[in-house]
Amino acid sequence: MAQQVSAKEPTTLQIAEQKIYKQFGVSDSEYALICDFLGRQPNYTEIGVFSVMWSEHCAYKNSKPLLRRFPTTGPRVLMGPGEGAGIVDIGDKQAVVFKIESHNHPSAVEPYQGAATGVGGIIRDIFSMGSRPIALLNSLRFGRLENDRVRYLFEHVVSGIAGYGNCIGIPTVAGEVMFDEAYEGNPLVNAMCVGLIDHDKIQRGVAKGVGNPVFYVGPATGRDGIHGATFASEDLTAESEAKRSAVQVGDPFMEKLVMEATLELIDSGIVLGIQDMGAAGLTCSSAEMASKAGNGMELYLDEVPQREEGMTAYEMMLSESQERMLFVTEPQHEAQAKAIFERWGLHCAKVGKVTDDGRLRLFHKGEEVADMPVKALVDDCPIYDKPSKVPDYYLKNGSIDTNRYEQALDLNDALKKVLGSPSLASKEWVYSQYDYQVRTSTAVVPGSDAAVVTIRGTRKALAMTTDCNGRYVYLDPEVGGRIAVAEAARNIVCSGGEPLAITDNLNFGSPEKPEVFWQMEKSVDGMAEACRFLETPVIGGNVSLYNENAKGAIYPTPVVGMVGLIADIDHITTQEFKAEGDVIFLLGE
Amino acid sequence: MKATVYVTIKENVLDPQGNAVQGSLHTMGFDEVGKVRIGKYMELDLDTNDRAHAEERIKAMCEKLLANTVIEDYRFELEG
Amino acid sequence: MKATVYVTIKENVLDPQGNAVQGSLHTMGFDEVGKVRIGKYMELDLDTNDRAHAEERIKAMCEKLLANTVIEDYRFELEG
Amino acid sequence: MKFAVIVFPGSNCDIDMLKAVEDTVGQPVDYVWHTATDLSAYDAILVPGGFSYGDYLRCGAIAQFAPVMSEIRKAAEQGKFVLGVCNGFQILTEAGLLPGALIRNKSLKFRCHPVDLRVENTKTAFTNGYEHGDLIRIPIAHGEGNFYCDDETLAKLQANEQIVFRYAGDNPNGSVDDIAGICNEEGNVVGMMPHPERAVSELLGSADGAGMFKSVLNAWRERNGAASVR
Ligand SMILES: Nc1ncnc2c1ncn2[C@@H]1O[C@H](COP(=O)(O)OP(=O)(O)O)[C@@H](O)[C@H]1O
Repeated sequence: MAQQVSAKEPTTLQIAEQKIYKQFGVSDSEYALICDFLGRQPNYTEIGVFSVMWSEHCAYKNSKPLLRRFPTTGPRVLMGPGEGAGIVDIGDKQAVVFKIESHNHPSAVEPYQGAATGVGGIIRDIFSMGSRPIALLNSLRFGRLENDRVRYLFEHVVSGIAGYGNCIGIPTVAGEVMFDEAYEGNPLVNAMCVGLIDHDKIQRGVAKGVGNPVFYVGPATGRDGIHGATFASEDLTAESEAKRSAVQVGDPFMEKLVMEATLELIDSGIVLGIQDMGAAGLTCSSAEMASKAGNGMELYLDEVPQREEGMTAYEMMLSESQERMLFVTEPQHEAQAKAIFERWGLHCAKVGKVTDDGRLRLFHKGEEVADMPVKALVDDCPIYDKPSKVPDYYLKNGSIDTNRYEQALDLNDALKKVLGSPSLASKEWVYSQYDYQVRTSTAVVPGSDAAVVTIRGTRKALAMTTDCNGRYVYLDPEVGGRIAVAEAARNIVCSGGEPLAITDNLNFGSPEKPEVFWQMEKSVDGMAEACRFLETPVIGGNVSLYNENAKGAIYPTPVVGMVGLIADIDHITTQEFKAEGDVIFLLGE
Repeated sequence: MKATVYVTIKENVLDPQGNAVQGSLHTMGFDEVGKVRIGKYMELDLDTNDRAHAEERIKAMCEKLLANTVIEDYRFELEG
Repeated sequence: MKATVYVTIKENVLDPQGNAVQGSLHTMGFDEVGKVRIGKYMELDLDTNDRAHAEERIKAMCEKLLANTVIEDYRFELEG
Repeated sequence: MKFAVIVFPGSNCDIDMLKAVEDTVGQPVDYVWHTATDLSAYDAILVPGGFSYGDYLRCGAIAQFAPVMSEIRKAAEQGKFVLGVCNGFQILTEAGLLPGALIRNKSLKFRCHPVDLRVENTKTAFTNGYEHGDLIRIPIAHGEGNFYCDDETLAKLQANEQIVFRYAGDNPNGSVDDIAGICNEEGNVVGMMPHPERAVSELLGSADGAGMFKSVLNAWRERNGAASVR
C-alpha cells in the first residue's frame, strides 16, 4: 500500500508503534481486528476511515443490542431503520418519511452553525430518499437561563435552526424546549424532518451495477469537521492554528439547490442509488452504498472538487463539508444527470466506479492510497454489551415515602411558580423566529399540541410532535420512556390524528458508566413496550452518547418524534376553548 | 478615541456569502475577480483617552461579543 | 491585485445592528462605548495589474452590486 | 388572464404563489425561470418570497442581475401588473422598480406571525377590491422588512398616495411611517412584506389576501373590457 501523500502524516509504522490509532478512539483490540481484516497494518488514511466507520455514530457499537429491542415492523411500515429515514404508508400510494437526528456537541461549541448544520443534515436524509421535505421539528434542552453562556447558546441555537429552515423554505412547525441544570454545558439540539413521497419514487443508498459511475454533487470539499487528530499531526505554527477551525458552516441556499436538483434527478428515473454525505462524509456514503449492494467501490480522489489546496486523501475522506451527495447512475445517463445539475447551477463530478470485488479502494495522485474490505468497514465493527448497574439515586428514591411530604398549601403561589418557569412558559419567542407557514400547508401552527400539515390534493393531513421529559426518565427510566411515547401519542390524538410510528433520538451520558447504560436499557424497554402497545413501531432514529458536563451525565433524554395520520381535514382539532357555554370534559383519572 | 474593528472569516471556513458574490460578479462580466471573502467592519466611538487601556478593552469586546472566535478572526485599529 | 471594500450604513439611516451591539456592550460593562456603526468588509482578489482599470472596475462593482447606495456608502483600497 | 411566477435560485414561496392564483382566481399561471428572456405572454408578474441567492450580501441584491429582471422592468413600463412579496419586494427595491430599501428588523430577529394591515390605497391593480381603511389579516415572515427611505422620498410617497398598506397594530419591524407595502407612481407595480398568498383559505388562518388576486383579475378585465368578477 502506498504511503501517505503528505509527509506530515504519521507512517503506518508510527501508527502501530506509537499507538496513534488511540487518538482516533480505536482500541488496541479493534486495531488488531483491523489488521486482521486488512492482512496488514493500516496506513493513516485507512485507520482514519476505519475509525469513523467504527465510531458510535456510524456503527452504534454500544447501542445496537438495545436498538434491537424496539419493534420496527408493522403493516404500514414500508422501510424501517437502516436507510436515511423510515417510511410509513398513508394510503393512495403515498407515504410519509421521517427521522430525527442530534447535533448536540457541535451546537455546544458553535451554537448557530451547530444547530443550522444539524437541520441541514436531517433534511438531506429525507430528500435523499426521493422524498419532498414538508416540515421540520426540533427538541431542545439547555441549562438554566440565569447563566449567560446558556442564554447565548439558547439564542444562537434558535437562530441557527431558523436561519437554515427559513432559508431553505421548509416550515419549522413544532418542537419543545426545556431548561434544567442537568444540561448546563451540554445542550441538546435534536432536529426532525418529515417528508412526503409516492411509493414508486422511494430510493435507497445502494451502489448498484458493477462498472457504473459514481457521482459527487454539491459544493467543494474543504477541511471542515475533520477529526482533531489531523491538527495534532501537522506542524502548525500558533498563527496557522488560530486561523483554522474544525467547525462546519452551513449553506442553506446551496442545500436548497442540491435538494431541488436531486428531487428532479430522482424524478427523471435515472438514479440507481443515492445517499447524502453526512457524518464522515465521503467515507460513510461510499462504504455504505457499496455494502448495501454487496459490491465494492473505487474512488478517484483527484476528481473530488476541493475547496482548499493540498488536501490529502485522509482529509478528503473525513471531511464533513455540508450539502454534498453521492449517487450512482448508468454511464449513458451521465449527460442527462449533469444537465439537471447545471440547470440548478451545480457541478456534478464523476469520482468513482462500482466494482465487484467488495473492496473500497482509493486512488490519489496516481497511487492507490487505501484498500479495505467494505464488509469489515460497515458490518464487522465489534458490538459491545456494556455492563449495567442500578444507580444509587434510583434505589434511594425508591425508598422515599412520598406521603411524608406535606401538600403545597398555597396553591396560588404554586401555580404562579409553575407558570413562571421557562420550561412551561409560552415558547412564542422561539417559534415566531421560525417560518412555520411557508409551503402554505400548516393548518395547526406552533402553540397547540401537535402541528398539523395538510397534504395538497387530498383531504388528508399529518399531525407531528416531539416529546420527552428527561426528569421523568431520570427518576424512572422505564416509566419515563413509556411516558415519552404516550405523551407524543396523546398530542397526535388530540390533534385528530391516528399515531403511525415514531423516530427517536437517544440522548444519554457516557455508556462506559454502568449507571448510564442501565438508564439506556430501561428507557428503551419502556419506549419499546409503549410502542408495541400503541402499535407505533420505531422506523428510525439516532443515538447521541457521551453527553456529560463537569457534574456528570445529562438527564437521560430519549426524545420521541411521532407522526400521525388525520384521515380528513375536518377532523383537525386544536387546543383552545372555542365558545362560551361549551361543555368541558375530563378524560382519564 | 475611535476604534475600527475588522472581523473576517477564518481561512478554511466556508464563506457562502463570499462565494455567492463571486459567482454573481462573474455573471455580471467581472471575470477578473478571484476569491471574495466577506467580513464585518465596525466603527466604535470610545469615551477615553488612554490608548493602552482602550486597546485592552477593545480586545475584550472583540473576544466576548464582536467576533465569534470559533470561526472568525479579528483585528482593530485605534485612532484619535 | 487585491481590493478591500468597506461598506457602511449612511449616517442618517438607522443601524439596528449597531444600536443592538452598543446596547449589549453597555450591559456588559463597556460604558465608554458611544456610537457603534456596523458595516461590511470585503476582500477581492483581482486578476489584473492595471491599477487605473482596476479602480474603475471596482467602482462599478460597488455601484452595481456591493453597496446599495440608497442606504450605504462605500470606499475601497487597492493593493499589490 | 395569464400569470407568471418568477423562480430565482432560492425562491421558496413560488409554489405557494402559484397555488394561490389557482385557488383564488383559477387563471392560467406558469413558473418562469430567472433566465427567461421573454415575458410577453404574461399579463401579471408575481415575484415571490424566499431567499433568492441565499439573501447573501443583501436581500434581493444578487437577483436584480438575473436575465429575467430586464423583462420585468420592460413589463412594468408597459403597464403590466407586477407584484413583489417579501423577498420579491426586496428584489424590486434593489432593482429600482420601487423606491426605498428594506433593512434589518429593528428587533434583529426574524418574525413570523399574522399582522393586521390597513388598506391605504385602493386604486392599485392589486387592491381595487378592498375599501379604503379595510383591516385585513395577513402573515409576515421576514428578518429584513424594515422599510427605509429618506424624508424626501417619504413625502413623495405620501403625496402620490403610493403607500398601499400600513401595519395597523404594532409595527413588527420598525419601518418608516408603519409602511408594509408601496406602489410605483402608476400603481401597476406593488411591493409588500406580508404574504397575501398565505392568506387565501380559512383553513390556514385567513382568506383576507384572496382579494389581491381578485383585484388584479378585475383590473385586467377592466382594461380588456371583460366583465369583472366579485
Ligand atoms: N423548539 C420549538 N420549535 C418549534 N415549536 C416549538 C418549540 N418549542 C415549543 N414549540 C411549540 O410550542 C408549543 C408548546 O410547546 P410545549 O411547551 O412543549 O407544550 P406541549 O408539550 O404541551 O405541546 C407546541 O405547539 C410546540 O410545538
